Amino acid sequence: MPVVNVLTDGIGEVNLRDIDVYRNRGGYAQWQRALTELQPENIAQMTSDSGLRGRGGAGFPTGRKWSFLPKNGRPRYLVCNCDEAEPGTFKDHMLLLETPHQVLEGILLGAYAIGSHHAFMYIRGEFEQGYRVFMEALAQARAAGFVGQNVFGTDYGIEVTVHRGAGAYICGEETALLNSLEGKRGEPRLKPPFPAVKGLYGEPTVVNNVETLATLPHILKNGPQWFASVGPPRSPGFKIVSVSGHVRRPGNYEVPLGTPLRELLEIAGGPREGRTIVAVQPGGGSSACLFAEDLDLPYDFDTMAQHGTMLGSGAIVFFDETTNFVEAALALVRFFAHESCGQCTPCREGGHWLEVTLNRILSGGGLDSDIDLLLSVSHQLTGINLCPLGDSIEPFLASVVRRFEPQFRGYVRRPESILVSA
Amino acid sequence: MTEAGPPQSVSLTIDGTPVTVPAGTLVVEAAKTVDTDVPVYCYHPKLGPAGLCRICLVEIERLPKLQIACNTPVAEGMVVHTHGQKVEDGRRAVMEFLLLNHPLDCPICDKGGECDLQDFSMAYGQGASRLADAKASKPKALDLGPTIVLDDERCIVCQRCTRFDDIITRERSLVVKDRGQRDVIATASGEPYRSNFSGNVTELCPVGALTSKTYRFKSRPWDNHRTATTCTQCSVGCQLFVDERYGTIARTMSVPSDDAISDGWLCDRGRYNIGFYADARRITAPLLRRGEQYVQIGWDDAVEAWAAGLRDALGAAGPQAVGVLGGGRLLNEEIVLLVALMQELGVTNLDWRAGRQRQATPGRYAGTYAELEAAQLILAVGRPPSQTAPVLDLRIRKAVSQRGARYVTYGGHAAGSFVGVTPLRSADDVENVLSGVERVAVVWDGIDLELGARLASAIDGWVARGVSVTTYLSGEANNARGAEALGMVPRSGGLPFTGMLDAAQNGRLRSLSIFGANPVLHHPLGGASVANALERIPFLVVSELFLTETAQRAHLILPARTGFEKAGHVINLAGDVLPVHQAHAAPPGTLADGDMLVALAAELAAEVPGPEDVLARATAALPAATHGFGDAAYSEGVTASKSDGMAAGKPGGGGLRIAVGSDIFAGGGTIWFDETLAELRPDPAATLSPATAARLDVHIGDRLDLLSSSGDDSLQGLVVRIDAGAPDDVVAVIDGLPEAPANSFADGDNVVLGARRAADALEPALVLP
Amino acid sequence: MIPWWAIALIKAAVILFVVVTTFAYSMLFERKIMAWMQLRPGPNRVGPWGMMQPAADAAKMMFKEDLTPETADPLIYRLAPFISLVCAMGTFAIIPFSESSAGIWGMGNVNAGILVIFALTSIGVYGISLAGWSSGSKFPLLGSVRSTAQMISYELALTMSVIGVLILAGTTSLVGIVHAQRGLWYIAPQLVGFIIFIIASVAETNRAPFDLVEAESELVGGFHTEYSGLRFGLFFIAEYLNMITVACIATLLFLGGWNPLFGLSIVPGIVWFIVKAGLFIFMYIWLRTTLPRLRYDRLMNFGWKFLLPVATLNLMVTAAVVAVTAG
Amino acid sequence: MQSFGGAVMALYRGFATTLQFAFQKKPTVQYPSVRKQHAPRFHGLHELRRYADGKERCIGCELCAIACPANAITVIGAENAPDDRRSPGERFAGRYEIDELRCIFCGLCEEACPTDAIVLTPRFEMADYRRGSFIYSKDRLLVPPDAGVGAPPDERPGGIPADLGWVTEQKSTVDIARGYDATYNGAKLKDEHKGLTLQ
Repeated sequence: MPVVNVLTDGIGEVNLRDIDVYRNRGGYAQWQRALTELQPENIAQMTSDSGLRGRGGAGFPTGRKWSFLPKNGRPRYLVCNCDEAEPGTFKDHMLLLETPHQVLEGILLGAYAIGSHHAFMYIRGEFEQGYRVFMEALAQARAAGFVGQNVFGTDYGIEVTVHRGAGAYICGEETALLNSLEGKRGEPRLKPPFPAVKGLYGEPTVVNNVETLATLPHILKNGPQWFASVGPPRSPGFKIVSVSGHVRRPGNYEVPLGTPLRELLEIAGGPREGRTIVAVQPGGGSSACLFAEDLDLPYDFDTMAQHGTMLGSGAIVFFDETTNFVEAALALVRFFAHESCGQCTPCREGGHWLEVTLNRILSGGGLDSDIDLLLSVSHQLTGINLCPLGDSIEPFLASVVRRFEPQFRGYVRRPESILVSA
Repeated sequence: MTEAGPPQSVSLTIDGTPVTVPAGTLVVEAAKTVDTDVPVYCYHPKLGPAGLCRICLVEIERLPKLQIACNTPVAEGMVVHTHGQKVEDGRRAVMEFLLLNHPLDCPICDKGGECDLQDFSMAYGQGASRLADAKASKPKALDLGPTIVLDDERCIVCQRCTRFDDIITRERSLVVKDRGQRDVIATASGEPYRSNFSGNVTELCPVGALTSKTYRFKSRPWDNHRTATTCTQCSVGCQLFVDERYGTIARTMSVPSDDAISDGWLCDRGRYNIGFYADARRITAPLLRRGEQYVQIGWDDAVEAWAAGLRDALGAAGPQAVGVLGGGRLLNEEIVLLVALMQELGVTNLDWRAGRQRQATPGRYAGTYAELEAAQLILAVGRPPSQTAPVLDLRIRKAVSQRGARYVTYGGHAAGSFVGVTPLRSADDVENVLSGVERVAVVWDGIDLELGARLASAIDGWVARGVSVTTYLSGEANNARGAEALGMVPRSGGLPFTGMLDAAQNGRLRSLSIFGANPVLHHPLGGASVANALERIPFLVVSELFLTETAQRAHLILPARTGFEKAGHVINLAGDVLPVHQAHAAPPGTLADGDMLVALAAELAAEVPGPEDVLARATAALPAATHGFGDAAYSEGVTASKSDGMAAGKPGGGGLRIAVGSDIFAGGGTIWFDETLAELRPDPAATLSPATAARLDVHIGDRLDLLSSSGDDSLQGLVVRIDAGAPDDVVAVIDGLPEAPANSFADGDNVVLGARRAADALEPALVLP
Repeated sequence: MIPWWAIALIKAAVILFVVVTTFAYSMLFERKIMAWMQLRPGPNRVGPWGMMQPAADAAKMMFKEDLTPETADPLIYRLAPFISLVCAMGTFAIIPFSESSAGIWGMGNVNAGILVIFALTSIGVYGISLAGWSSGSKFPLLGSVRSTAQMISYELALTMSVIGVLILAGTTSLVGIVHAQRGLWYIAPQLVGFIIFIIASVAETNRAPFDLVEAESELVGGFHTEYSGLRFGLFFIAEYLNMITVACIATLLFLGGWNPLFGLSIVPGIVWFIVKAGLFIFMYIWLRTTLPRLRYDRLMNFGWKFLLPVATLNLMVTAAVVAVTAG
Repeated sequence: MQSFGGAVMALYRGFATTLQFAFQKKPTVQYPSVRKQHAPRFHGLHELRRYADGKERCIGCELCAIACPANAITVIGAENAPDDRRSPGERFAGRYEIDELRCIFCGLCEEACPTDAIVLTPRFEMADYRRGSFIYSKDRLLVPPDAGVGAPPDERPGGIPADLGWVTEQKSTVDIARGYDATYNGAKLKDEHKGLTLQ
């Protein structure tokens, strides 16, 4: 069994919310070591060497992301993105609830690495309990002197501000998150300028995922080579995958990257009795489906990308043959249409259009032309949006429409096309 | 754009044409230099890119995806294609999405005919919709505020309106509410959208979602006859288009290319105060007083009576017994004629100062609008430019919000600018904020000459220190600077208007001709005493549009023409000579003041300059000024304001001092006789700071009376408003309201509270938010 | 005993009545014929077949306003229509309509009748010339100048063509000429003269295609541009009377006057006369509907360079033949 | 110069032609005692139509006015009052006037109209003694309230107008070849030999 316990070490066994428990297991040691022994550049270098790629969805190498910050002496900020809202993903919430100190230590290390004295923790509005847990943890760390001025007697000071979102999926997008942090409407910003150049309050900013930051203490502790040696060379390390769907034991499992999907299915207990898996969505709601023949692919960033999908946030949803993919498609499209901020045209109008079309198909009003319409509309709204939300609709929809077209055709009752030739 | 480095140029290729533009230029702007068409909705040169509509997609070689031209800066060697299959496909897709839920009601849409969406859908639209379901249903004909109606179905969420309200006016009341397909333009507070610049959003709106109430369904763009002219409502001199149809002014529009003066914006007064010319109360025939009544007479008789009255006065008591007051409504040409005719008659009692403003020429440091925008520190003294010169205030807001300038005020008035303002209370404070500043712009209201004189000497000191200072004078009358420059001032021993009133009181003034001025409502001596003096004049002639408070005292009323109905020139507060063009036909029976004067000169057999001569004098460049603010030459012996006195120290015994401010919709005249503005006209109000209100125990909506400390004058029925930005112990009232004329009060006067009525005691309809 | 002058007056009244009626119906006749040739029914609303149209037109003419231009010479302007009309009417005093009218009633039996007619028509041109000149505006003046030139040009050819007949008949009395045609109408020996007479007479009466005096498309209305109401009506009457006069003369000189055709002497001579003159008028109308107006220079060329030489030649040949046969 | 014989022949042909015409049947119709039948799409006097529910079809869009090559049409729009809705849109024609003296009866207004509101009837007898009476305003152009045809576009509750695209779609269903039924004041005109009379 390739399940490992790095980030998840101790979860379910001890109360990691207690700072003492966490410290006794080696917690905050790396923080202390970083401040007392290491320069920020060392940590950045170690992160680069480890090959850590962002765990939030895009998989961008964290070290490189940090390197984009301009060296202009302006204040810079680290923002921890805990607005986990991708359908099928529930790993950050678990980390927040179970190991808040590990997350906090990651934030502190990240902030130190980029030379920031102010870190922000953006917690999704629905994570009420997670927010309380984290605030408690922060209070404990502050009391212990890990957060504040002159930490560990050095002249380094750091503040951590916790901000709660209001439940918009789009605020998981880094620029929308920054807008939300600033008290504005949670809409993605126009890029360029990128947050690394002009982010929160107009200053250079890095936004990192909870899991990414929580990995930092382990890289420091075990060295970058330890991390880099796990998994494929270009996607090294461990990943918490959130397995759900038609499996017997859905849940978060921490595995090395590169584990085949079929093995992940087995870890989650395999398909239900007498059923077979026909499709799998490997990277959250925004990713295209893989199908039964792809189950032996190794689960890593590059392989997924090569097969037209993505690893994303590590949320794997298995579908067996009982799935109604029309309803599944509607569920996801409705989600994206509902969560569209409404700023840019293709996402706002296209999502709504797909939603009403799928609704009509499901309610028996489908037209022969609707199948093509779904593919055409979803394709033409992709690639021309301000932020990735609009581009997230097509992958799943198009992949299941193409693969399970008979299911969609089965709903079409009225064959005639209403298209009027122009 | 803070570092003004050497402008580097970048060479790129657009549609095969090599182009060289300054570095940092956006592709959409660079594309304008070649003959190509990049459609835009959300992008606006003054608002910058937003990247929302996605219609401006272009293909840039070596980039996999289509890029939006509005947010892509040019780069060296970039190869851009604004046409081609990929681009057309992308735009067609965006167009389909834009039109998906957009109603096809172009035939009844006010934007139809000048609508970007309509135009581009001809180019990129598909002709038929693939949407098989009903279009989304959204609110229509939503009343957004007193001036604007929203049709949300037509909205394409380009957010130009909200960004205008954010970036340009800084008022930030318009926002997008809800999200996704359900989003709707609304005010953040839920209150009606009130702004002095609200009309601009209808022009910015690329579709017909935001429309002006005054123009709704009045006309179609192709019906309008457009005249470019200069706005004559205030002294900024914004260029504007007047759209006329069937003899009525359908609307006014800003001139987008007018970067030098209006920056492409108009205030709501300039835009919406267009109903007065057709008001039923307009005077359209000369009126001669017969006892208590007026009789309509013809122009021949009117000119004859006028000439006879002047001759009688000249014959009986000489030129000293004749006076002329030429208000700001006059054009340069008319002023030239008036001055020349009076010179011919030997009359020296000339003046333009019918109100509080004493001076109109900013003097030797006079600056341009561009210099104001470039200032690091802007100092407003007296009444705030936001009410006296609204579009000028937009430049102040721009300088503060976009160029990092600092805005300070001196005096007891709230700035009303929606940008960070530092109110200063003493001359020392002013000197303190000046440290380290290189470029200063000073805006003065021209009222308190003594304050102006001290300001002038301070400015001289700053200039001596090497500070670059530009000065501006934003007053009440629109062509005051023209009047002053062209000699509409007391000549060689002649009396200023206040002196004329004095002479009238003593029976020494036999004849007074008033052109386009209403001193009864505006002169700081107070309505009662001005009216009293005017009534003692044996022969009072008033050229007016309406039967104003002053005209009601006249023996002969001459029906004049509005600024839309005559042609000539004006000089704005920055000293630009601007043309005024006739935009529509005047009602029969009226005459432009200039034509009246020509007729009068002919009747009097007096020699006046010919048309070429008049034009040459009216358009001549302004002579270089040598004086500064508060020059003694402008003194009239009237103290119209003690704003400086109010700025420092504590009020006297009553504990309350008055600040007489202005409002862009106050001032009587064209506003008072324009029913389309009924909802925009301010009520007589008393604005207090929260602390003062608490001390006096008055509440929002209460009505109260104010008495002058002598008890002679009063202002009655003022609605109490509370403004956190107002200074303590000051009650701010609005000048120029015919219901409660405040012209007998001066800034800084001590006042006491008279009777007060609680809000509850009033009819609910009278209580305003 | 009825005094001679009363008889003369009665005769004049009868003739005038007949002439004016003839004018009226020849006008209706023209309108009808022209309409038919233009595929129209013509006037048919006033009375049966439009028979009352002339009366309606007359009433209209009488009640229309009579305008005199400011620049006109008032006396001559007013006088001119009368000159035209009187001359046109005067000719009817000399025209014998039949044996009886010439004999019993003593009408038209004047021994030098043809000369009187030419004299009267020549005076008639003064009416047109003076009308044009006195109107005081450019188009009428041009019309009158044209009229004068045209009259002089074609009068010559006209007279020449008539002299041939006079030589043959040996008399200038119209009754005599008719009597001389009892055997052979002069149209046979004088065919060339007849054709010249037709052409020249059309020009003399200013009718299409020689109506350059009026020429609506160039001169608005020529000499009568400024005339209106009854005065215009007088010109109108004069023009038609001239046409009838010419038709009568042609009948008398070339078509044997009231002499019957095919020996049908049962039919009264006056009927023959009217039929022949009517045919001639029809020819006039036919000409008008068929031929376009000539250019002025061509009109003059034709008159001087073709018509006059041919007429002279015709005269000389006739004279020679008469001299030879008589000798 | 043509030959003499040619000239005579030319004269003969000319005179023969005119003479021949004199005896042909005349095509003239004895109007008004005899009336000829119009072509089905004859362009005569205009009328403004209504929907079956009595609402005016005209939405005051002025497209007819801009389409008019003779500038004969004047339209000034106005906004429907909530309690007095004249047309199915927000807008209706506050003033609608056609100067029939200027009109050249080309029918472009009819084609430009997005709602089939303005149509040209075969009526052409408009003679009058006063010029002013040729300016037809809404009181004379509108058919009687009970003479409307066609179902109006849907209106949402509260009088919010429906999408006018629906109406435009209907427009394309009109049979261009057959054209409109000839009507006068909303009543259908029937074809008779002596002109079109009311059915």
